[in-house]
Amino acid sequence: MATPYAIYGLFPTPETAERGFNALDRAGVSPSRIIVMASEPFDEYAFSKMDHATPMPYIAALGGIVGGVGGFFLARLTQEAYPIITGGMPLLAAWPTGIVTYELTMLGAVITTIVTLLVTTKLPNWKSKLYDHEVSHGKILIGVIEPSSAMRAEIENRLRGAGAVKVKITGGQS
Amino acid sequence: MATKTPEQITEDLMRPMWGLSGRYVLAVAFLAGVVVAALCAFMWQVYAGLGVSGLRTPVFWGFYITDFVFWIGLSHAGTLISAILRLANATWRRPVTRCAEVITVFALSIGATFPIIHLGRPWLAFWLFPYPSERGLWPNIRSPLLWDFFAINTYLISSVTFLLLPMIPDFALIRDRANGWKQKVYGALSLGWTGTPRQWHRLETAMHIMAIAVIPVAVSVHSIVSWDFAMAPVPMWHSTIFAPYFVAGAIFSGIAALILAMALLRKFLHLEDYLLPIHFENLGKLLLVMSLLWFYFVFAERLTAWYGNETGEMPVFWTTQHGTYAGLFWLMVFCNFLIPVPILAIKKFRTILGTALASFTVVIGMWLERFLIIVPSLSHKYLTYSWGTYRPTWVEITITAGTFCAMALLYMIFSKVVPLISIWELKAGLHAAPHTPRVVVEPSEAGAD
Amino acid sequence: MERRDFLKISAIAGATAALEGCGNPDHQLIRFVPEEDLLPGIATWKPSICTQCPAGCGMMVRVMQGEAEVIRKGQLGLLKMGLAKKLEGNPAHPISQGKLCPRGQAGLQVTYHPDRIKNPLVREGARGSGQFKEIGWDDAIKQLASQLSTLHTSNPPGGLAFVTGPLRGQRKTILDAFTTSFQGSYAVGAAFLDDSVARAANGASFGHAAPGTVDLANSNYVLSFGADFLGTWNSPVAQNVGFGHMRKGRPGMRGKFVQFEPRISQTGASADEFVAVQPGAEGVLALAIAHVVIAEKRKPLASAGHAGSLIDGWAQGLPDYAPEKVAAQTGVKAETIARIAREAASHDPAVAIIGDSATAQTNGYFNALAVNALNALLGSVGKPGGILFGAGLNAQASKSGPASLELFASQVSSGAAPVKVLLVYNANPIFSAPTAWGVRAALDKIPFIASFASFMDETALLADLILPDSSPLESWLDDVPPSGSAKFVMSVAPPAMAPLHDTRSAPDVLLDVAQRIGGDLAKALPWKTYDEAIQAAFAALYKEKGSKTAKDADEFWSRAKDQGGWWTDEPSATANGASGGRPIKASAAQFDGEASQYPFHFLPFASQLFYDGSLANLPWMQEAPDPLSTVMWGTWLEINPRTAQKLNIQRGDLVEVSSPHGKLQAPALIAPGVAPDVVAMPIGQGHESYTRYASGRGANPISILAPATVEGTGALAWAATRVKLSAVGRSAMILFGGSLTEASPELKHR
Amino acid sequence: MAHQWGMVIDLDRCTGCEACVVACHAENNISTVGEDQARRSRAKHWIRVERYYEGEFPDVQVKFMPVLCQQCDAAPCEPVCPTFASYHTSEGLNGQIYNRCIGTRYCANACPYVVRYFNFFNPVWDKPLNLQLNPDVSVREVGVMEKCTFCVQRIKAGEIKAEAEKRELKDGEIQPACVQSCAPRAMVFGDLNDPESEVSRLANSGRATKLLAELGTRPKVTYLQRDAWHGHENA
Repeated sequence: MATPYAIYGLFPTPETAERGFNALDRAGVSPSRIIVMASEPFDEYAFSKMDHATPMPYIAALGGIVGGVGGFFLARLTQEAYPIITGGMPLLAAWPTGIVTYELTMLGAVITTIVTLLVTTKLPNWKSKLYDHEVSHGKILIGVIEPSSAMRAEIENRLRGAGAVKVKITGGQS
Repeated sequence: MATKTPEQITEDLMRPMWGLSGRYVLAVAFLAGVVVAALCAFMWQVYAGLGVSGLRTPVFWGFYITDFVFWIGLSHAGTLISAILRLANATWRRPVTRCAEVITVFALSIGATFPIIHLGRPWLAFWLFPYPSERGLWPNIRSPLLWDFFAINTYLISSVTFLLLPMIPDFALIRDRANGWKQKVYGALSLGWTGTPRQWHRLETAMHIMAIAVIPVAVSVHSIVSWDFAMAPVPMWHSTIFAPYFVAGAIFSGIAALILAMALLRKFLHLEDYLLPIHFENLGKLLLVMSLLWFYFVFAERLTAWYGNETGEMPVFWTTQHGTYAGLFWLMVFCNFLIPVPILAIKKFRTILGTALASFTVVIGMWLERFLIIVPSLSHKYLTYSWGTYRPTWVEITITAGTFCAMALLYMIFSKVVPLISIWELKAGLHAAPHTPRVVVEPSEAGAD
Repeated sequence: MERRDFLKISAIAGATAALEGCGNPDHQLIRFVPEEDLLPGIATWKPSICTQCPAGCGMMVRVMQGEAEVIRKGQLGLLKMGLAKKLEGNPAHPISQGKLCPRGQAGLQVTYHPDRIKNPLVREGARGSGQFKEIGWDDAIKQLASQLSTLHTSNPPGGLAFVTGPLRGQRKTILDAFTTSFQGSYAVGAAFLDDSVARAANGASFGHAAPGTVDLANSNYVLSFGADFLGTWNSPVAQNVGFGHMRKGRPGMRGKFVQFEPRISQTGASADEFVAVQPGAEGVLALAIAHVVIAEKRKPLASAGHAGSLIDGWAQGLPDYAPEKVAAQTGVKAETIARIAREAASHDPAVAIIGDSATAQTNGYFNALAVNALNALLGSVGKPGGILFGAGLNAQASKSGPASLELFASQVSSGAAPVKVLLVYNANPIFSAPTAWGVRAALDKIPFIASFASFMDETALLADLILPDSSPLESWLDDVPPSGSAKFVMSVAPPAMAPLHDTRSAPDVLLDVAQRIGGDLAKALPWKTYDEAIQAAFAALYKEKGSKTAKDADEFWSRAKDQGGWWTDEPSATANGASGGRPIKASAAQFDGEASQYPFHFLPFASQLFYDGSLANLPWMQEAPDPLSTVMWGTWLEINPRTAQKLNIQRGDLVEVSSPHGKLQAPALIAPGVAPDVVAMPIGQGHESYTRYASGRGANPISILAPATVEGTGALAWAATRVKLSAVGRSAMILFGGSLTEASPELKHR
Repeated sequence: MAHQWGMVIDLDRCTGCEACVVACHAENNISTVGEDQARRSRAKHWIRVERYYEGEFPDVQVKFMPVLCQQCDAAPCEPVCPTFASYHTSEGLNGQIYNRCIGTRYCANACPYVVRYFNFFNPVWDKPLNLQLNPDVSVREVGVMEKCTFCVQRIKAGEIKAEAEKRELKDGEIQPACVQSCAPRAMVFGDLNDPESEVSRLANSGRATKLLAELGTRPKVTYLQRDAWHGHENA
């Protein structure tokens, strides 16, 4: 897909970015349409508060359990696959089975964490998309996707007003 | 450093990645030379047979397993330390974590090769992997070597991802600065990172979970390495203290390696403004604690053996006290305790140079410790008739030297690929602590409408 | 036959030629038509006789089909043939009783040795240069025959001489025929482990000129004076079997074994009581024991009979040998002597054995007589649990007794014996005689030397013509062992396998030569091949003794072949027929070398693995650790710890051992089992030339021995040399066991 | 009931003659490693005769003790092998499957008796010494651990023979090479599950001890301690 139609401003500092964000908010742009991009996490600013909640820890725990169960059965089945002569002792060696189970539990947790991360952040995504190199030079990008042509001018003004050094319009009709 | 703007930071930290100095090329060439020599030595061993090593009856494990334990131990530098510091949210960690995690990944990869290098028939190493084979036989779960396989496996995967995840934003930075093929490569590596709040939040959560997961994994890894020995009824091996003893030793050598690496990076990559005395100071204190802890473990182990006075164990004990291996033993005590403790305990010695020096001796001492755990016991088993001795050959020495050079080489190459200090984390560290919401006054609003 | 073979071979050669180019060199070799049909993988056991030492153990050879590279009619090729795979004792054989010592089992490697002489050789370069040319058997035998027939026509007394190993059975008959026909002589090649002293003494004491058989199995108390009877002395396998039985074979009864010697031998290691005795004082010690027995009236003085009468002062109850009197001389406490005497006298049957160093002193003959007297006093001669002499053996007492190598050498060198042709068979005199005997010089004076050696040893190097003997497993064998069993034993064995190389059995060659020379010699040796000779001997034996099982001589012969020989119980002879001989006074052992200048007794001993050195060429023997020292692939010098400390010698130091007759170097082994004034060294290493495995390895203690002889016999007194030591450097000694010795701090602190 | 093969070694009979050592080499195709390798203590003797000196001259005592794989019931070498190369057979032997061995040498380290020997190089037999090889026993390649098998090839041959003849194995019918060669009959081999067998009888006799019993490896080789001489009083 081509870059989406969007208007955005590039702000030099988090403070100005914050203003721009609030301005759009006040202009009644629905938060879901507002986009923010920065080269560092500005946890303490309102504009980066969005999308905070995530069930990732629980998913990871679930993955751990899955891995553990897998580990246990791997250990168990491999021992039953070649039943050695244990001289009356149980065929399944408890401690080693425990160790394998443990290691695979942790592995499961780790892997699910990564997968969840990639899935929830829609990474990897190499397709061309809304982005501006200025971001990685310290600018903070605040903008709106698919603004109604009515709002367009106002958004532009508000972004400028908030202190955007540059306002750009990408993709779509212009 | 506070004087630096985010932009400068990015520039500084990326600078090492651009351009090659003659010195750098020379160093790489030398290291690569040694590594190649080691590879040849290994090839020769595979071709001629393990007999070209110094191994013999009854000392069936020597340099190779020493190196194995040493490198696995070293790998505890990074992931464990950085994970602990992350959880503790120690702000001074920010410049340290990545060089630490890099050590982990490389040391672990190097260490993991030794169980294969030391095999009598290395071309069959894959028989250790649990897969449904044409031989209708799965590996023996009872063997500590299998536990090693699983533990190292898990540890390697987690620490590699632990290293890679926080790199993604930095890859994005590089992508936007580089051009040509580099842009393409880093574009790919950055997975199309844009830096939306969602991405930042997920990344941080993921890192948090990883940090929690990786600590017990690291502990388990070195416990299991210690069980390779403790599970065998060999004098002075068959001991319950081994697991914590090894883990402590691992962290000990890990921190030492980290300090050493940082000191070198600081010098050669001119990171004086980022790796500050305070970092060495703090890590130095940590090293001091570990040194004392290490000595405590050695003392406890020796005391129990001496007091127990078992006929089987005493020959091993005495050979390390004033027998064949006494020289090495006391050298080890020097390197791990007598030298580092004063340096690290006295504040005015706890300089960058001082800590680096202490770390250097510790690294040597810890290698010796592993050697002294393995060889004296094997050469003094229960039946005095079959006592033996052990001398390494050029093959083992070359391969061992090769791995040290490989470590340095990988590090140097890596320094050209990735900024060795996490740029975004450093920047994030600049502005005030999180969760203190700011109120931004908006004059323009006042006069609206 | 020739033609058919040829056709087959060429046909197969053609076929394999078609298969060629597969890269496998085997495909370049032609395949011979198998002469025997064997089932692959199925083992057959064939009887044979062990020739690794003179004990004459019967053994079984495990033969299985295999594929060997062999030369047939000068053509190299592959042959499917029966190959010997393992040697074990022959359970039916009275001597080995199903067992075999390490040396015997290594006999396999004689046959398969890579450095065997594979075909006849004639000397090309100067003598000793080692340059030989391969020749065919016909030429080789022609050469020997012509040399001999020219000699035969002129026939000067002593023109022909043999140097051989111990000879028995038909081999002896053949050599005797040669020596009588040529008025020649022969000498024993082995100066070491030569039992002539024991034979002479037993002859004098009991009228049996034989080593005698010790019935350990039924003995209750064993006194051994220096005899390494569990290692190399006499008939070790039989004695080991007996020893085991003495120890634990009889419920509720365990015999005691006391060993008297200056150094704990492998045998001494198994003793219940080891008593250190001064070298050469064994006879005195024996008489001291006898003194106590007599004085305490535990045995009647007279029971010693003639054996006792040979000892001066026996009739008076040996007044000069009271324990107190001899304690100093023997180095044994008086009370120890008395206690042992009482124990021995009160535990019938008790037996005394003497051998090795005790008989290799200048007074060895006296020592032997003394022990014989003690035996007689203890009433153990010819009794179960005592020392036995088979009656049939006297038949084997030689007509022309072998001369000692020393005598031979001196006569040749002085020209007293104008030896023109020397035949060396089963012997390596250069190695096994002291340099001082000048054997080398003597051989140089002999115009023509022919050797039957299988390996290029020091003596074979000097030969003008080498007619390589087939290995024992490839040859017909027979033997009449003089001891090891109370039974009369006559062993026979067909070849266990076909020859690998172009070799021939020496007796066959000699018979062939005899035929070519003709005359009285041909008449005396009417047989075409050696097996005919053996068969003849068995026919004679059948005539003489008859048989319960076999109905005629042929069946007797075939049965004998199948079971490895023929044996029968003999009424074991008691002391008889012995008479004459004047009472002998105790003579102190003489030692060559001034005690002040040469402070140590030098005690060479037969190696458990190399015997007298003739087995040093076998890799199994080289790599097997010596039982006491655990040394492999080398030699060593045993020094008492305190002595070593005094001389500041560490284990592994290279020590120079010098006697008045030469010096050698050997690594020091600090051995707790050797007396402070004695240094001991094993025989076997130190070969200048003896295949890739033995050449140039270690040193040969025999070379520095003094040319002393045992009074009353011509035997070498090999324990009569004194030496001095000096550390000259370090050397690598390979120990299999205890590679950290008691000297290490690890043990100090235990 | 399956056989449990065991051995008894009577140290009162053993004379340290080394016949067992050579017999083992001949039976089991154990290669000689040569002087250089022997110096590096890589000689392979599946059975060795250990020698211990005690005391000072002249009051010296020497003790011989043949040591071979003790075929432990609780063998430390077995669980540590990652590829089941060393494992427990149904007849109680510590089996060693050469083809499975990848040469970790863990088993050899775990073995307290040091009776496992490693092939540091490929074995060589200077031609024609190779003709002495026993076709019933496989030759081990470089990088493989090897050890005493109680001459399993002889055990199997004996069992097959007995089965073919439709009869029970007789006690003492099967003899490993070392036992066969032992002249003083210090070694006895047999079935420990058969209470009547000589080996069972001796293994339960008064002088019976196990080597390093305190390690709890439960060896199937029993040593009968050297006995003392008790004469009778009137001495």
